[in-house]
Amino acid sequence: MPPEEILAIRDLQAFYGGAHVLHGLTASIQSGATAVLGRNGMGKTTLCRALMGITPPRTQGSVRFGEAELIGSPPHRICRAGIGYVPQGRRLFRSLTTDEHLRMIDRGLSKRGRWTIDSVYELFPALAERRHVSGVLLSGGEQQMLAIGRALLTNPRLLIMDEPSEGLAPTVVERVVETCRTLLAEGISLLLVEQNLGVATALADRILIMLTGEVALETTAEALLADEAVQRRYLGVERATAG
Amino acid sequence: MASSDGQGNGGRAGATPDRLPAPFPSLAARLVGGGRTGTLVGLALLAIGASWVLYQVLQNGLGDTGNVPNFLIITLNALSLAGLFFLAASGLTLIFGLMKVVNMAHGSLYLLGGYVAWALTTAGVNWWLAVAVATLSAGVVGLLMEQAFLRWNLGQDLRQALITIAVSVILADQMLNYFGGTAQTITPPGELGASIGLGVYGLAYPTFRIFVIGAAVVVGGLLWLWIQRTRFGMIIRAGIDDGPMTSALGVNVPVVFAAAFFVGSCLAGLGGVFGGTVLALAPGQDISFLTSSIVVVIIGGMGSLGGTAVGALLLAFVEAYSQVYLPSGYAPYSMVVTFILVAAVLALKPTGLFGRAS
Amino acid sequence: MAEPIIRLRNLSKSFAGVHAVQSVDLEVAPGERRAVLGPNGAGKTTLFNLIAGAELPSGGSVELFGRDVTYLPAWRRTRLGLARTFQTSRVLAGLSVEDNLYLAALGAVGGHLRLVRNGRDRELRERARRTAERVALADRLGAPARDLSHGEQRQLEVGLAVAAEPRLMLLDEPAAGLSRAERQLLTQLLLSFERSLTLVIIEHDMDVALTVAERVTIMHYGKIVVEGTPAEIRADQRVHDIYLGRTNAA
Amino acid sequence: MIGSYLLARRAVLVAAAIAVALLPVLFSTYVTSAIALPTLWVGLCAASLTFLASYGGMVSLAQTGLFGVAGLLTATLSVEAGLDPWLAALIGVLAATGVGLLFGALASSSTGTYFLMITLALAEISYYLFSAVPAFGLHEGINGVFPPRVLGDPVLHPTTIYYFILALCAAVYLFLRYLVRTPFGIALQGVRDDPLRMTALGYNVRMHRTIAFAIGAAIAGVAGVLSAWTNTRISADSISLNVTISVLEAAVIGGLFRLEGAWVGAFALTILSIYGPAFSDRYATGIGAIFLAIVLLSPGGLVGLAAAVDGRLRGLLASRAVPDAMGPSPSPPAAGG
Repeated sequence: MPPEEILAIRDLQAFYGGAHVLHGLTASIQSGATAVLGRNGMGKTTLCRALMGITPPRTQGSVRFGEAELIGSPPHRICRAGIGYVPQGRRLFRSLTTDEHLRMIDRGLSKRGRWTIDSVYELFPALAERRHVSGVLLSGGEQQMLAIGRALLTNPRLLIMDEPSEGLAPTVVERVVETCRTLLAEGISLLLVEQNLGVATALADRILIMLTGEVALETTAEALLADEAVQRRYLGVERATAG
Repeated sequence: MASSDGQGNGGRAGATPDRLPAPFPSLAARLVGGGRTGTLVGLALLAIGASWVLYQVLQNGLGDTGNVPNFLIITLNALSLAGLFFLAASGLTLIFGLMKVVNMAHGSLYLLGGYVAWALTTAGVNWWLAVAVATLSAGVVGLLMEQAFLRWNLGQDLRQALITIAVSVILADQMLNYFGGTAQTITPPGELGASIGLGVYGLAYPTFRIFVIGAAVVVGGLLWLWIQRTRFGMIIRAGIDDGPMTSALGVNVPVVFAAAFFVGSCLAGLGGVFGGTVLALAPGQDISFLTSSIVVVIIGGMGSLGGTAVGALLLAFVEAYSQVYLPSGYAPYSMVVTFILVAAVLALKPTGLFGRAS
Repeated sequence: MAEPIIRLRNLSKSFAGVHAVQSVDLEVAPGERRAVLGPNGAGKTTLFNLIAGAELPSGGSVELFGRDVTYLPAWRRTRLGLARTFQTSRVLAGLSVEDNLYLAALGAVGGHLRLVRNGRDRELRERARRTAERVALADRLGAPARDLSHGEQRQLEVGLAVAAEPRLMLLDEPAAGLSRAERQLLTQLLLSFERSLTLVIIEHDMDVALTVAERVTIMHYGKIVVEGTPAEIRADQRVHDIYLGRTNAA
Repeated sequence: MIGSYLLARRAVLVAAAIAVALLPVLFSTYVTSAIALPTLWVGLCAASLTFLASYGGMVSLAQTGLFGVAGLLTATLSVEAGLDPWLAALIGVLAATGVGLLFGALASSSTGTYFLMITLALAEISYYLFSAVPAFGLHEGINGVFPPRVLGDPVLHPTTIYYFILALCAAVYLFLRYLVRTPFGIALQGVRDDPLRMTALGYNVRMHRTIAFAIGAAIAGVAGVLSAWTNTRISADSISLNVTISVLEAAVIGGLFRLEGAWVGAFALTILSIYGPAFSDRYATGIGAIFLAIVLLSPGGLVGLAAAVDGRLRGLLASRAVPDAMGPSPSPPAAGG
């Protein structure tokens, strides 16, 4: 399947009160996998929230997802338009069990595509065993599976994942990467926001690097892996300007 | 909100959460060390009160001439009062838990429900039908208020409280107009209007008050099932935990808010029907029940159904027992005991017994 | 070595089962410039909250200026000579810039309940105006803080710490949301502090952090992983791995 | 254009000031005792709420409870115990301040609507306590609570007491205006804006809020004494929640964020409740509707509205004046406007 543009971000501005966090970010996200890399505080999570319609931040500019304009739409419309969200820190509901996290998803959404409660449990058998456990008592890896699972139940065409590897042990990160590969093979596009260079380059060939609210560099996984200086400058403990 | 929420994003998406009560442990909580010691102090206060009541009850023996028969009646009175408090307060706490709105018109909806049922039964409508219509009309008025005024002011909690106060002023005056200033009582249906033998000490007790206790238990149980077992209940709990994330999963949160506001208002109306049957309907009852509901949730903790039940029981028992069992001559000071109850909770656990810091 | 300004012993904090800070031992010497770095969720802000008294620790102890302050309320620690800034600007929105800085100066010296103005207030106002000059807000003295731009609010946020004339200053991401020019101004300000002041800074902008700091502490998953000079830190493979996400073992 | 507007504006203000200063001379005894006196003491009680709300961020519904403590004690002590009215009043106000300290200590860890709820609960508990305890005699009310003889009869000869209360209101107003510029007052505004930041700056936030609450209680207590004196009686109705809501209405209608709004709102409310019934039995609905409209449309209340209209008018007139701006520049805004 040849890549096509799935998300067209044009001059996206985001503000928290008076703080201007995204400074006219423009990017074209193709179907398949794209990774956004950058250090903390560069606006990556703000980008996810802005795309998902969550306020704050306040946003301006344009984000087109197929026919739909996302800026100005509330999150539930954006979700219904076909975008799934796996937030940073998982954000499970502390009053809901594993099973309830899945059952609360609207039937209309879970019936519109391939993903059903059963198929999510098939994908993550570990969750099925713990279906009556409160979501917040799951292990870190299980929590991540649940966060992915409930997003899948909305049957998205594009999945926005904000630091899915954060706080997970290496073997678990490996499983998350495998899961993402499965989803890509199913035809779901991924927008992966990461600090983990390994995860990002393992999944995505197209890489965007963010620096203070803008895309500072568009590159490929291969090129980034080959250039240690760029890695340190944008991602590591190194000054970005003085060199 | 989750601590991971938008961390480290420049600007204001901070990791420093806005938790006012937590960083400022109350003086009393610090004196007794809060936590477990606070619980012990609370339990000790309760134990002292309970032993005093027991002593009063048992000092003249268990016989017919002793204090036990009276005690049983007072206890049933306390239970039916707790039932009323619970019915009135559960709607308030549901609305607050989800929307962070303190509905100061809650007492007006209570009174409205009562008056509608009174008007209907007086006109000869079947009592059960009148209950249903009264409950729904309180719900509809609450929903209209939410849609007309509150929806636009989400997050401005003080403004919302003032709006609901204004609405309660208007409703109170309109009810005075339509239903007059004299106290009215709803006549219970024939099957509930009599008294029922208790089978001990030859005591009888109004059937309707027993019915109120039962109704509170049933309504509480249904609410619990609704919140714990249905998809809508799951969405409500999710919305309380993390509204934006719930929305990002395709849930139209404003619609959920409206539905919850409707249900909460219905509960106020239902409470009014029972209150109007057991007690009376009169101008001022709106404020009185608003205050009771608020005291219940201050004690039990905002947004917790179990806390509301415990708060209703504590308040009703303290009110009923202190009027009878305070040393002779001190009965008029029974409100002091209520004050001590509220003050102790505020000093030891400002968020209420089962409340959690947001 | 002189008595450390900050000494943390086996300090821990957990929220609902999440160990935000785990068994941290840390010493900061008088006059030091220390940066605390690490990825998101490393526990840096929680560490600040524990030092400043905004949170009570689950275990361990906090000593400031040679005194155990583990259970001392935040406002008392300020009176000992501690000042902090917040990651999100917390300026007093309804008060003027001058009043903001005046309150910061007054807070550190006491007399908060005074119902008369006296000579001391003149000194404190003078100090407030001097501080405003240092943080480039001298021409905004009368403006309510809510009317300031984001950058100016960040300057005022730092000013609130400066005006208290503390012995120890904790800065939590002071450069967050600032433009490049504003970041340079901030760096200059931080470099201008006298040595009687000890500085601990959390900052993701390496241009700011590595210019100011003499020693760097790297946190990861609530623990201190490495401590050293900026050059040592840059050369440390573990740090490189953490920042590129190559080690995830908690 | 703008010059004549400013002149007219100043004329209105001066006329209002003269009307207030010479009210007993210019108007009938009825106007003085039935409109002016209630306006002054309701305004004073509302001012205690406005002070707490605008400078302390605490919207309290306990003000009438505290008002009741002072009014009741004064009435009981002077009527039943035959105490000198001044001494009775002093004890009443001190008691209200003490209860205010207690209430403030209990409520000061909460903010926003939770604070509103807690103060409502405390006020209602005090109300029921006062109504139930026979010693307070609230059930039938305490009659014959006359002010000190030197102030005269509040109904038949209200001139002296009018000036006394007017002076008291002016003193409280000036005191509060002064207070908010003292170290205590500025810090209180800091606490209003961000308690956590103030803690980090070295302030004991709870104590600050508690003391401010006690100051508000003292002012409400004075209003309570004045209410008992001017009505020559106090009863359960004087301290019920209806009165609490009236005071809140006065504060909000006048403008919850400006001290002078308290008296403006009290005046509007007094006029509405005296002349409203002549137009409609449902004047309370009208007051509720005005209250609702103010909350929804003009959070600054009447005073805020007037200031906005004034600003708009001046802007409009000034921009019209631009063509002949060669002449003398418009005079600066009237002092005290």
